[in-house]
Amino acid sequence: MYADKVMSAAEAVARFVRPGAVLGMGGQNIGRVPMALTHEIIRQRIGGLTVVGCNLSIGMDQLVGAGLVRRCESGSGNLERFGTTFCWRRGIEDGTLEVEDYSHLAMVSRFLAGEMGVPFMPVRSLLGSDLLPPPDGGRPGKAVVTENPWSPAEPVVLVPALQPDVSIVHVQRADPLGNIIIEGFATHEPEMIRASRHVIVSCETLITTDEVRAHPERTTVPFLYVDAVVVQPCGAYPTSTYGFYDYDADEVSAYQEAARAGGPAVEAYLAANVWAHGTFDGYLMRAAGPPHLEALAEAMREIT
Amino acid sequence: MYADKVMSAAEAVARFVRPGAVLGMGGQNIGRVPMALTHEIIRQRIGGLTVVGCNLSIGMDQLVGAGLVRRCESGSGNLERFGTTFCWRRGIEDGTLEVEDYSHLAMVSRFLAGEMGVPFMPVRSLLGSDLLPPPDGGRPGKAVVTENPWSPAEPVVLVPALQPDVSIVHVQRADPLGNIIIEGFATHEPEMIRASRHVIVSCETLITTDEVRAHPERTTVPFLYVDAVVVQPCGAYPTSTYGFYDYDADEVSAYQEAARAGGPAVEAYLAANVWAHGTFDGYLMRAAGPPHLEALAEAMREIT
Amino acid sequence: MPSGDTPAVGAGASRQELMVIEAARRLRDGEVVFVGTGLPLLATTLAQRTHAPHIVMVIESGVIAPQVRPTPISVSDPKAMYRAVRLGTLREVLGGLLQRGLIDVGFLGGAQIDRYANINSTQIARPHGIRRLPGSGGANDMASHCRRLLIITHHERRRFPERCDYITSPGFLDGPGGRQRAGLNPDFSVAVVTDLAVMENDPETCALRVTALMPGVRVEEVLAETGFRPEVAPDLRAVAPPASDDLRVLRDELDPGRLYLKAEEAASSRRA
Amino acid sequence: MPSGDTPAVGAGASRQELMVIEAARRLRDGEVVFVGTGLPLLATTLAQRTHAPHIVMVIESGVIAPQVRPTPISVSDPKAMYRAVRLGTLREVLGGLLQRGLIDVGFLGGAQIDRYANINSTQIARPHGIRRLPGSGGANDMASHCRRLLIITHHERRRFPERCDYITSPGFLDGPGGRQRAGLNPDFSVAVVTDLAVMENDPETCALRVTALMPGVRVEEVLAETGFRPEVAPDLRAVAPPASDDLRVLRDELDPGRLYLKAEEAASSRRA
Repeated sequence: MYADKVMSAAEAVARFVRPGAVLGMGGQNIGRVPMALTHEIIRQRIGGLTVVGCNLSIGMDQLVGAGLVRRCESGSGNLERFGTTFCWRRGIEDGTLEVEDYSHLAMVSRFLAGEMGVPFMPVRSLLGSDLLPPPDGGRPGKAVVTENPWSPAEPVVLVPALQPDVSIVHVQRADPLGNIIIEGFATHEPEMIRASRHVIVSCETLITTDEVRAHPERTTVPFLYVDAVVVQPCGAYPTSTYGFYDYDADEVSAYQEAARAGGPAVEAYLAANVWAHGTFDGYLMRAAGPPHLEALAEAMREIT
Repeated sequence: MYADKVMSAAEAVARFVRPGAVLGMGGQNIGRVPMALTHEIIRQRIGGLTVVGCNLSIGMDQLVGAGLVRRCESGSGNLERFGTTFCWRRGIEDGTLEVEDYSHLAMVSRFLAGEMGVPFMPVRSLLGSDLLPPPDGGRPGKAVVTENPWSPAEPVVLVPALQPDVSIVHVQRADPLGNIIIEGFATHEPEMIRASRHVIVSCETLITTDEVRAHPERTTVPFLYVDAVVVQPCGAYPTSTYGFYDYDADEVSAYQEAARAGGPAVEAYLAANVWAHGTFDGYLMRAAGPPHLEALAEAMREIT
Repeated sequence: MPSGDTPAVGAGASRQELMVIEAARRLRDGEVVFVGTGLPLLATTLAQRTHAPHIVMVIESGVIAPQVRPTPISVSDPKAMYRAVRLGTLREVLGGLLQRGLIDVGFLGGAQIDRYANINSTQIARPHGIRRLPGSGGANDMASHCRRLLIITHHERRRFPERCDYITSPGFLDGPGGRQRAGLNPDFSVAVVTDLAVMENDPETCALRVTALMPGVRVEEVLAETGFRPEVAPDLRAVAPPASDDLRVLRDELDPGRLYLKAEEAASSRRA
Repeated sequence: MPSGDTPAVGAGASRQELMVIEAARRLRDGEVVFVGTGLPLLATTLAQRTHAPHIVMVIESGVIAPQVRPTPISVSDPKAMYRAVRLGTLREVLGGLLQRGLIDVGFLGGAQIDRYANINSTQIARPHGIRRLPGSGGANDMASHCRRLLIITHHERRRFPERCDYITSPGFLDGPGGRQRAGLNPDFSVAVVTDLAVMENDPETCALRVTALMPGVRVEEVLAETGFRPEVAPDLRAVAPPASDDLRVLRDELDPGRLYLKAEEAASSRRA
C-alpha cells in the first residue's frame, strides 16, 4: 500500500492493462484525456478492449482506429466543434464495434454504484426514451425499471454498477504513493477511479507525500485506489490540462482529418505519431515541440 | 440566487426553521457541531422537531433537553469519552422520544439519495441485524430488502431518501452568496446539505466571492443550496472547528454533568447558557472568554 | 458581418445572429440554466452580458456559475470555466442539481426534433443502415428533469421529422399524458428557436406549433422546411429586431472570430 | 503505572496494558484498518509505532492514513487526523472503502458480544424497560463488510451473553451458514481480546472459544466472567509478555495521561 508506485507508462500499461479488459477512460471532449497512456496501449497493441466512460473522445477514437476496441459503453462519443469521433462512428455503422448507450448521468451513476460497492444505482433519467431497453428485458444488464417501494406506481430506473478492470486518467498532481489532486473540473473521474479494480494515473507534476499531508482536504482520491503513477508533462496533449496548457486545435484537427478519411489515413497517423516513437515525449516533440507547448501553456495562463 | 445571504442567527432561524421541521444536524461528536445555531433554535423555542444526522451529539442532546424534539433518526447518539447523550437516552428510555436507528453508512446513503434526487439508495449493510425491520414490512419507511436484478437471490437493502426541511452546519469559510468551504473532515455534511430544502450555515470567517472564484475546486458546496450565512466565530464551541480551535473538555463535561442529572439541572444549564443571553457571543463570554478561546485556538495550531 | 447569401434582417443582423439573440431573450435574470455546448453557450453568455447579469450557468463537466470568456468551443474548454464558483464533478451537476430539480432551464443545441418535441441525437435511419450521431450526453437528463427546455437549431426539413427514428431525449413522447405515463415530470415546456422561426408546444395538444417568425420570413417558408406539418399560432408574431447593444456584444465580445456564426450561416446558406 | 488492584503481569504491564498490546500484535504491517474510537485507536497507533509502521488507518469521520498524535478521545478529534493524506467524508470511508471491500480489518471497542460474535450496542433489556446504548455508528457497517473483525473490551460476564438482546452488528448470527443466509460475506473471522483472555471463532461451529489466556489468568476465571460457556481451544496458549519497547511507547508516548488505561483499570478493578 505504501509502495512507491512511480513507473514508466510502458511498465504501467504492461502490468495493468490486459487484452480484453474493461478500460475506464478519463477526461472529456478536449479536456484532460489521458493521451500518453492511450498511446502506450496502442504502442503495445493491447486489444479486445471494452472502453467505458461518460463522454468518449479522441483517446477512445484512436484506440478504435488502432483496431483494439471490441465494445464501448458511454453517454456520448464526439469532439464537439471538431466533429464526431469518426473511427467510432464508422465502427458502429459497419457493425465492427458494439456500443451500449446511456445518458451521462446514467453512466456516472453506474460508476457511483461501483464506487459504493452496491450492485446498482437508481436514476430517474432514461424513462420514456429509447435508451431504456423494452420492458421485456431487452439487452440484459443495461437497465431495468422498478417501482419506488415507498410510492408504488412511481417508476425508477436501476442501472448496473460498473467497475472497470483498469482506468486511465491524467491529472495535475500526484505523489509517489498515488494520492492524486485534480484541479479544475473533475468530470466523472472521482467515481470512476474509486470504482476501478486498477488505476493508472499520469500526472503533470510529481509532488511529495508531505505536500499532500499539508492540505489533506485537497486530495481528490487517496492512494488506496491507485496502482501506478506515471510522470508525464503534457500527458493530455493535444487536449487541455486545466491550469497547465490549453488544447491544440491544429493537432486535434490533424487527427480528425485522418479519422474522417479512415483506413490508411488513420494507420498513417498512428504510425507517424505513436508507433514511430518509443515514448510519448517523441510524439510531443514531433507534433508540437517546446515553443508550441509553451504557447499552449501561456494560452492557459491567460484564461485561468 | 445571487442575493447577499448574510444575516443574524436570530433572523436565519426565525425564517427557515419551522415548528415540526425535519432538522439536519451537522458535525460529529465533538467536532464542528453547529452550537450557535442550535442555541438560537433553543432560544426561540422552536419545537416538535425531528432531528436527523449520522452521529448526533451535544447539539441534539441540548435540543432534546429543551423539550423541542419529538423524534430522532440517526446512526448513533453519544459523545464518546464524555459519555452518552443523556437527555436523548432518558427520552428514549421513558418513551417521550421516538427514535429510528440506522448505521452511519445507511444514514449517509439516505442523504446521498436525497442529494441525487432519487427515492432510495441501495446498501449492503443492515442485513441479518435487528436494524433491519422484519420481512413483513416492519415500521414502514425504514428499509426494505430487495434482490439484485442482475443476480437474483442476492439481497440488497433499499433505504429511503432523506431530504431535511432545513439543515444547520458550522463551517470554516463562506461567502455572502453562500458558497461554503469545509476544511478538514467533512463527515456527512456534503450529502446532507445538498439533500436539504433549506440550509443555514454559520461560519468562522466570511470570505469574498472573488476568493471563492480564485480556487473553485476548493468550494465544498456551491451557493445554490444555501439560504442563510451567519458569521459566528467560535460557532461550534464547545466542540472543535478543525484549523480554528480545539474542543473545550471542561465545558463539554459541564453540560454532560447537567444532562446526566437531568430535569432541573438541564433547565438550569440552558437558562444560564442559552436563555440568559441574547446572542451566542453572550454564552461564549460566560463559558469561555477571550483568553480561554485563544488557548483553544493555540491547542488547535499545535496539532494541525 | 453576415454572409451575403443570408438576407440581413433588422439592424443588419443575420438570421443566425437574431436566432442567438432571440434564444438569449428567453432566459430570465436569476434563472439557473443548464447550458449545452455550442450555440447555447454563446446565447447564454449573451444573456448574461445584457439583460440577465444574474443568470447562473451550469455546465455538465462540473462547472457552476462561470463568467464565460469568449469563445469556448467545448464544455471542457477552460474559457467556459472562467471564474466559476465551483469546478466539481459531473455527478454534482447532473445528479445533485439537474436530477435533484434545482435547474430552471435546459438549453440544447441542434438535433432532430419531432412534432412532440422528442429529440434524437443517437442515430438516423438511412436506406443502407444507420447514420450514427454522438448520443445523449447530458441531453436525456436535461429533457427528463428540466421544467423548461430551450432548443436552438437551424431550420431544415430533415431536422424536423414527424417522429424521431430514435428518442434519445423525451419531449412529450406520444402526446398528451405521455410524460406522466412514462413516469416523467409532466410540468414541462419546450421552445425551439431557429433561423426561420420560433416553435413552442401547444399546451393542449403538446405538439410544436409556429409562434413567431424571423423578420422577412413567410410562414410557407417555415412549413416547407419542417418535416411535420406544425399548427400556426393564431397570435403569430414577428421576432423583434436586435437591440444594437445585443448585436455589438455578440459580434465584438462573444464571437469576434465568428467561430459559431460563420458555421451556422454556412449550414443554412445551403438552403439558399 | 498499573493500578494496585490489577495484578501486574509480564514486565510489569497491567492486564489492561497487555490487552492493548496483544490487540496491536494482531494487526499486520501494511493492512488497511478501519479504526473505531477509544482503545482501537490506541492499539492501532501502538502497532503503527512498533511492528507495523505501514499500517493504513481509516477513521469513520473521513480520515485516511493519519499519523495519530497522542491522545485522541474521539473520531472527530483533530489529534486523530494529524498529517492524514485525505480528510474527506463519511461516505468516502464507509461507502467507497468499507462497503466497497477495500478494508482488511475492522477494529471495534467494548460492547455486548454473544456466543456467535454478534454485537449489541443499541439496547439492553432490563427488568423495567430498556437501557439505551449509543447505537451502531459505523459498527454494523464494519461487521457487514470486513473480512476480519477485531474487538477489544474488558472481560465481564454481562458483556458476554448467550444471545444479544439486540443484534446491532452481525457476527455469525445463528451459527454456521448464518451470514450466507442473510446475504452477508461468509469470508469472516472474529477475535476478541480482553483483559483476561483472547477468544476467536471456531472455524467449524462459528462460536467464540478461548484461544489464549493473559499471564496468571486461569481458564476457570475466564469461564466465570463469560455469560455463555465457551469451548476452550485444545492448543490454548498464554499471551506473551510485552516487549519493553511496546510498554514504553504505550505508556510514555501514547497515553501518558492514562486517559484510556486508567478508565479501563477502574472498570475491570470492580471485579477485584
